[in-house]
Amino acid sequence: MASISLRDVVKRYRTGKTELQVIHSVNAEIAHGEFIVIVGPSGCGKSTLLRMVAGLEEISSGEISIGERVVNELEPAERDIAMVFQNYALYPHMTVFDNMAYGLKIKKVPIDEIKQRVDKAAGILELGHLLARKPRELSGGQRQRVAMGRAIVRQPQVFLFDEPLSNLDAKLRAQTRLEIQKLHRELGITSLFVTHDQVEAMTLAQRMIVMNAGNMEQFGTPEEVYSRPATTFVASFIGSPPMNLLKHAPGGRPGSLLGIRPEHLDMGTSGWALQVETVELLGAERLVHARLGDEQLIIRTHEDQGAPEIGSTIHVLPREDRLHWFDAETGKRQ
Amino acid sequence: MASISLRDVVKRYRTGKTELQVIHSVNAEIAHGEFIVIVGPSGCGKSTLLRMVAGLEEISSGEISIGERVVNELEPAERDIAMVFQNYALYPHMTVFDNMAYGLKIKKVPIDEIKQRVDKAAGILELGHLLARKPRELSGGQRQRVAMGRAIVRQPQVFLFDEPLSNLDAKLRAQTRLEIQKLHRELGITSLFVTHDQVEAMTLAQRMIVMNAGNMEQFGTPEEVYSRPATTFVASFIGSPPMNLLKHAPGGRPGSLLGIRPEHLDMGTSGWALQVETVELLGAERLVHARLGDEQLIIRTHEDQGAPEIGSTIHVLPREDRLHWFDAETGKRQ
Amino acid sequence: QTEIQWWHSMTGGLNDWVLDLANGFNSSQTEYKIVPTYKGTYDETMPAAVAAFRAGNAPHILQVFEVGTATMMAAKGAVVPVGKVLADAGYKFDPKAYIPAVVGYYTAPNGQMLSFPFNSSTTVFNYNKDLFTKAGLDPNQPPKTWPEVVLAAAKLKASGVACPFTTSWQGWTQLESFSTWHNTEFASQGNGFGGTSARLTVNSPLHVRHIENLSNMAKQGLFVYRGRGNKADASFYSGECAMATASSSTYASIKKNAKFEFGISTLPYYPDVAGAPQNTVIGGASLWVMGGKKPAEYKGVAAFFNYLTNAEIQAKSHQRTGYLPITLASFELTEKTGFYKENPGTDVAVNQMIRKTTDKSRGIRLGNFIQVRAIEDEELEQVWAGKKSAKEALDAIVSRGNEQLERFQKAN
Amino acid sequence: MASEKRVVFRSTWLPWVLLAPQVAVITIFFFWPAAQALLQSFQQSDAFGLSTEWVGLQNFENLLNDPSYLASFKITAIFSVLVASLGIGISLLLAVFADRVVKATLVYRTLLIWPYAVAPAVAGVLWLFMFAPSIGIVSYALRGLGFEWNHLLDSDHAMTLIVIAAVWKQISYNFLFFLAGLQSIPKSLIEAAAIDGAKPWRRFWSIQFPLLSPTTFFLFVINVVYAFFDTFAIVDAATEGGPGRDTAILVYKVYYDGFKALDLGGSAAQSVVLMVIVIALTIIQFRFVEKKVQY
Amino acid sequence: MVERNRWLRVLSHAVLILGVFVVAFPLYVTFVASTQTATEILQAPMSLWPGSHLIENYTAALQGTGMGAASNAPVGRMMMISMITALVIAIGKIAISLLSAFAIVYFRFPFRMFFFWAIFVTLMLPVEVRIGPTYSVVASLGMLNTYAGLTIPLIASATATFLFRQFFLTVPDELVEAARMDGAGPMRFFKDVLVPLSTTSIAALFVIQFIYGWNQYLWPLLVTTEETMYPVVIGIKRMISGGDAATDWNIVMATAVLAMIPPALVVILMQRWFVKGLVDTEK
Ligand SMILES: Nc1ncnc2c1ncn2[C@@H]1O[C@H](COP(=O)(O)OP(=O)(O)OP(=O)(O)O)[C@@H](O)[C@H]1O
Ligand SMILES: Nc1ncnc2c1ncn2[C@@H]1O[C@H](COP(=O)(O)OP(=O)(O)OP(=O)(O)O)[C@@H](O)[C@H]1O
Ligand SMILES: O=P(O)(O)OC[C@H](O)CO
Ligand SMILES: [Mg+2]
Ligand SMILES: [Mg+2]
Repeated sequence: MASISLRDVVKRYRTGKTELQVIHSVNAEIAHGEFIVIVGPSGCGKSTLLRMVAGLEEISSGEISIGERVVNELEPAERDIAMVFQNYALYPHMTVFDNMAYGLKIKKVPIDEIKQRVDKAAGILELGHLLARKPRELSGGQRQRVAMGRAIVRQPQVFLFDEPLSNLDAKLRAQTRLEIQKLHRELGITSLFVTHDQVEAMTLAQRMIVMNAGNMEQFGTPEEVYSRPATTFVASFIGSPPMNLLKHAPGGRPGSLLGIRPEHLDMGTSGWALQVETVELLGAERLVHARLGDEQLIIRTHEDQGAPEIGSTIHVLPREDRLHWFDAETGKRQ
Repeated sequence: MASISLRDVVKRYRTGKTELQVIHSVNAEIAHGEFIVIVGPSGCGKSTLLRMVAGLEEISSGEISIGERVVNELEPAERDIAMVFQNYALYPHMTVFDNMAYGLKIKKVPIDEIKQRVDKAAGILELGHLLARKPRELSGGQRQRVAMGRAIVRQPQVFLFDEPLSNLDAKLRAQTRLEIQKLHRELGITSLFVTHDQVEAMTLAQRMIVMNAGNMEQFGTPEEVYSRPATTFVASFIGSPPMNLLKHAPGGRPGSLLGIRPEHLDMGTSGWALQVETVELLGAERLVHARLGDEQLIIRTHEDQGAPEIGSTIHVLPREDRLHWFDAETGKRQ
Repeated sequence: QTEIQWWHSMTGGLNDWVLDLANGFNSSQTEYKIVPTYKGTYDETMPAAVAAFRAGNAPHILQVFEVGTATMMAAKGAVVPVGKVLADAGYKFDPKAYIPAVVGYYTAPNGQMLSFPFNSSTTVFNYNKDLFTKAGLDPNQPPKTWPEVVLAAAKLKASGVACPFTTSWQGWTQLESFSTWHNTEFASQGNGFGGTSARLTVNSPLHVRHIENLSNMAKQGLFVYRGRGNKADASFYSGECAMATASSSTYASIKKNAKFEFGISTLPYYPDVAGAPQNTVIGGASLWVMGGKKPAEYKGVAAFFNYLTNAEIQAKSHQRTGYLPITLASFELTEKTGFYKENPGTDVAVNQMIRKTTDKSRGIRLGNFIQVRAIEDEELEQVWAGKKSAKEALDAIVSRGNEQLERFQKAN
Repeated sequence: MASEKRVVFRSTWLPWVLLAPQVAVITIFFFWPAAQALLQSFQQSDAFGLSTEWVGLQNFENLLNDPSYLASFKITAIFSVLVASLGIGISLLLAVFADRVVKATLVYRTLLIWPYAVAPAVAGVLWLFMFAPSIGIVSYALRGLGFEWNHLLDSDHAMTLIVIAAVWKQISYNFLFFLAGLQSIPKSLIEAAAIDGAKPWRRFWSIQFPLLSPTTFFLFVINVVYAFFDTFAIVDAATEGGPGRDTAILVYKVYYDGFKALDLGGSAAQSVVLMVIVIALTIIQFRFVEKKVQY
Repeated sequence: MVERNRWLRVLSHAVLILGVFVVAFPLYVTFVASTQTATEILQAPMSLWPGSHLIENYTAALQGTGMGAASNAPVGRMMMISMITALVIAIGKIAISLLSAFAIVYFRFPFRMFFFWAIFVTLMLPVEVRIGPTYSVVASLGMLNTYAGLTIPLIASATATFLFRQFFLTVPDELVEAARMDGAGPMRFFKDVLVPLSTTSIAALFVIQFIYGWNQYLWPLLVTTEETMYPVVIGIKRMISGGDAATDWNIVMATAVLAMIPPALVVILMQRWFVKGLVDTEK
């Protein structure tokens, strides 16, 4: 277990003569045992940031420490970390046991202890009966568990996860999410978890880093991020369907954007008058896509409330305490 | 435009000496211009059913008609259908234009008309500026649109879709769903759409076929399927999180299962007493995983309601009008 | 115009020579056209022709090295005796006009000439006069006997020559020609002239003595082995080796490549052997006429051969290539023009061959001779490498070679 | 990847038409002649095929009784193993380092690929030329270093010479395959191993090398076949099987006996033996490749 | 790269440079020898600096006027024969293999696997092993001294068939289905989809087969009985160790360099596709 601190971390790629900065001065202090999720759209630099922590990419400037040590110059093996890759990166020619034991063998851990640690991890992950198989003989979910097992047996100070669930189907993903949570509760190892899926981020994170185009847009608990998004980017990225952002809302301020989440618009008989465009039923709830002037809005209602007719006019009332104001220029919260 | 009818459709695969029946006597009448979604878990036979309609698999017994014609013996090209594949199956070496035009070229449609039809389809799908590109130069969403375009230009009587959205990310998937709906409204072509994603099924379907292990479990509108699931399979497959199915619910009947959806359990001060196990925040709502005796339950609450503490006891009241009863043996609705 | 195919193995300047002959003939008349084709080395041309024959596509004329002679002779249905071709076309064939050792080799017991001697060579002794002078040897007194060769080699070595003596065609020069030169049988049945029941006799005490002698030279660095076939020739051209036994046909190349004065002398011999020196053995190749062709074509072949026997053309060929003159007339013509005086050593080959032959020196004509030659190479290499004694190697040559001879006897 | 297509076209005649050219060529130019060779192996005939005699297994018996033929097996085995293992080893080494070099890979690859274009017949000549005792540049240099090079009489030198020539000719081919194989190993596996604490040397042996094993095996078979058959031109040009018969590999002997010495029956019998070896090798490789395909 | 070890990078370059040196040295010697006179080459040690007879030697080689070259078939002519032969062999092999792989992968018919095996076995039956009978067949078909004789017997290809089969198996089934929906029949699919998709494999095979065709030696030696049909490899061999003439190494080496240029160009210019083809089809 260890804390992690990122201080003015910058990453530039040099391709030929041009230089591309993909991480812009990221600062973050992560405490012992925290579970941090890094979330953001594709290409925003999540993996790059994680790989700098892992030591797989050089740090262009700034400093990363794990525990008390500045690790900038350390080899990945010396950082005392373990990583779970998106495609699992299991060694295809080794059995599940050997995959998990490989790192320990290299460290020259006595074979008895290796056995015992692998068995324990396999027990936690319910892999006991699969130890003699090769990765190609496993299902996607099982492979994912082996990748986690490989990380666990190392008993590292830090866990790094790079979108480890994205190759699983929806059901398995939900289930594995719970397992990861349980695991973290049990082992309490500081973890960095990268995903571009906000649902994943919200459910897993103790605190989350929202990234966009190489910048850290917000760093906070899921509740904070959800209820007080720091920028319009965060506002529209977190929450599904996303927050409605209106330029010309009734009662809007010039130079500002008004944000209101779909579930904070209550249909009624008074309030803003909207034209209904389409209606989607999602099990227990309905999404009403509607138009206010030339702006598009989504309203989330409960299935009980009945579906408005397409083309009809409805009235919605925004909850006053749930309005968000952003600077129209910078996108910053006001 | 045409109706489709499936009469006692059966599919058996012969591998070596063993015979495997993967579709068990499916019957369905699909009207002109309907949008039908076939949904079910992996391996249940959705693709097989669709491919029999397409003419890509032989029909073992039974009859399929499109319009007035029995098509059992017709080649795919003669059935006047178009299909969108899961991996799009675009010809990688042809430009977008050529991909869309290929079928017409083979039919020896005059080049002027081909141009015009492709341009029109490209217009609808906003592909106009991409016509000269090769598929590898397109994003996932664009490829998907090309695959749709290839189907549209054919002006077929029937559209078949085999999980066309599963390779897209969540955001794009939602957006493309809307586009498909719009398209269907505009063109009004009878469509069969296969997916294993129930959200997709619910949002798109006018009527849906729920399949399980080669059997058609239910055929009805999304509302019907959601509010009156015909079997426990449908009950647990449709809706996320799934319906709670309890053997020993307070007030339960012997030999029956009681079904209640997570959103129809209201937290309060009286009712069933549950132990809270974990709580997940999903933006606007919370999922509370709790235990009733030795049965696991999920309750869905609004974020406003505050999070119950893990380990504490809460009380929930099931809504009486939302209880479902199933035969414990057959799983059929009672 | 009737085309006549001629497959040969002549490269370099010799190829030019072949072309000149063909062109000369072609422009001397209009009825026939000789088309010469290079088909690879001797041992590639013959199999190619054999395969072609089996497929019904043999050329009219085929150049076969002396080693293949017995095989060709045995193939009665495959070849037409040259004597017959000439006679049928009305040309007179007079054996007396030819150099005996040459024509004798290609003549059947009944006196009919089987193939046409074309480029006959024999073994000679080349030496580097400059190195001789440097070593304090008289450049005009080349060693005549093997003991003298050893002495000269020792002196050359002492003067810093890395390769005092080498040989090309080791089997041909050190066993075959060596045998006839010493009037000693190489194989029974008159070296195979008497029939296919001939067996090797190269493990005689004289042979053992010679190979032992060479083996000792090799051990002392006086004889340096430079490879099979004519590979060693290059070492002489380059001035690296001071003395070499080689084919007389090296003359043209030495003249072209050598940056030093060189001399040609007779093959060394052992003076204590009765009857030595006798005559050396023939090498090079002759032209065979293949069977199954049209009469008109044979006429053309005969006309071409007749053209080749012309004394002037013969003489020119001889002078140009270092191959032997085939008719006595051409030899005399060459002598008359003073060529031998101007080019000392060029007459050595003729002088070695022109003598009257004995039953033991007429030549060597054995079946499966190609394999026998290969066996000679393989076994002698073992001696030079010090892996076998001379006696062991020669015994092995006899026993392994005889197996080949038996097999040939059986098949024919 | 499946080894069968799920989707196939239906036609009773088209596949035959499609196969016809290939099948015609192999029947006329492979199987018919191979059958002839088989027939010849039971016959003895003179060079010109004028008299042919049925001898049954005589030719095979002769082979078995010929110590030099048996020796040739041993020589072939040594030669093939040397060529295959050195050829594979050296090109693997080069490929591993070329894989590490990010820049200039193209330059190295271009320079290393070049011998592939040289005909074996010419390759033998080139190396002979460089090692020729009198004019060879390499033998001269070796002499300068106090090493007396003599492949004409020293069997080990001769073997070394043909092995060098054969390996040299094959390095490019192996190199390309290895480089391609290395580049198709997912980078994340290497990274995972690095995080697991493996240093480059260890990573190579425990991750890259095992994952290359299909390529290595494939190349091993190809190289053995190459050493078995395609090298006769090299041997012919460089040593002619000498000194003695110490470099006379099987195919050289087939070629020599059948083509130069005109012993058709004996050569055909050797061909048959070689064909059997070939078919065995084919089966082994086929099995392996099929297995790998399902990987 | 995963680690930032500087000396490892230096070592990499060192090993590669050494490798390049060893691999390229014979070719350099060949080139140097082709710029000297025959006599200069014979003077051991030969100079390792290019001599001054480059143009002279190459002209001699090209025109066939050098002492070493055997006369009336100059290298230029032989190169053309080689070029035509190699092209026909490469293209022919690719064409018939594409067709047979297509048949084997995309159809079901009796003896399918038998034919596949039959083709596969030929992979390792080199000409040397059955040269006599093969020659007889060619001769009785009257194909001696023709391009047909030089090429057709070598045109069957197990390697290519196998490679194409492997590649076809990786082509997604959905593409066939899409084509069928579009109304394309088997040959239309073959022509419009399969062949265009196979271009990298085709390119890789073209390199391998072109070189195979170009480097043929024994077969042309047998089936050509006229010098006008000799390919260049024979031209080189014919200059060496024949008869009694000394080898003119300078001309031999010049010819060797000339003979190497076309295949080397093919390899080098197509190497990108070559490597890609090898990776894509996984051998
Ligand atoms: N080696 C490289 N050279 C140049 N640019 C690179 C390199 N690696 C990544 N990038 C760029 O850096 C940016 C961040 O990449 P990164 O992989 O960190 O994104 P990500 O957030 O993980 O995206 P995803 O969700 O798609 O995995 C991207 O724009 C990418 O194109
Ligand atoms: N060619 C075949 N031979 C034998 N069985 C087959 C074949 N094709 C499919 N099946 C079996 O038929 C069943 C139905 O397959 P199908 O592809 O229709 O499922 P699906 O519902 O489309 O599943 P998914 O969501 O995974 O695509 C599966 O159990 C499958 O294993
Ligand atoms: O080099 P040649 O032409 O004199 O021939 C040599 C003899 O054939 C050796 O057997
Ligand atoms: Mg990433
Ligand atoms: Mg499916």
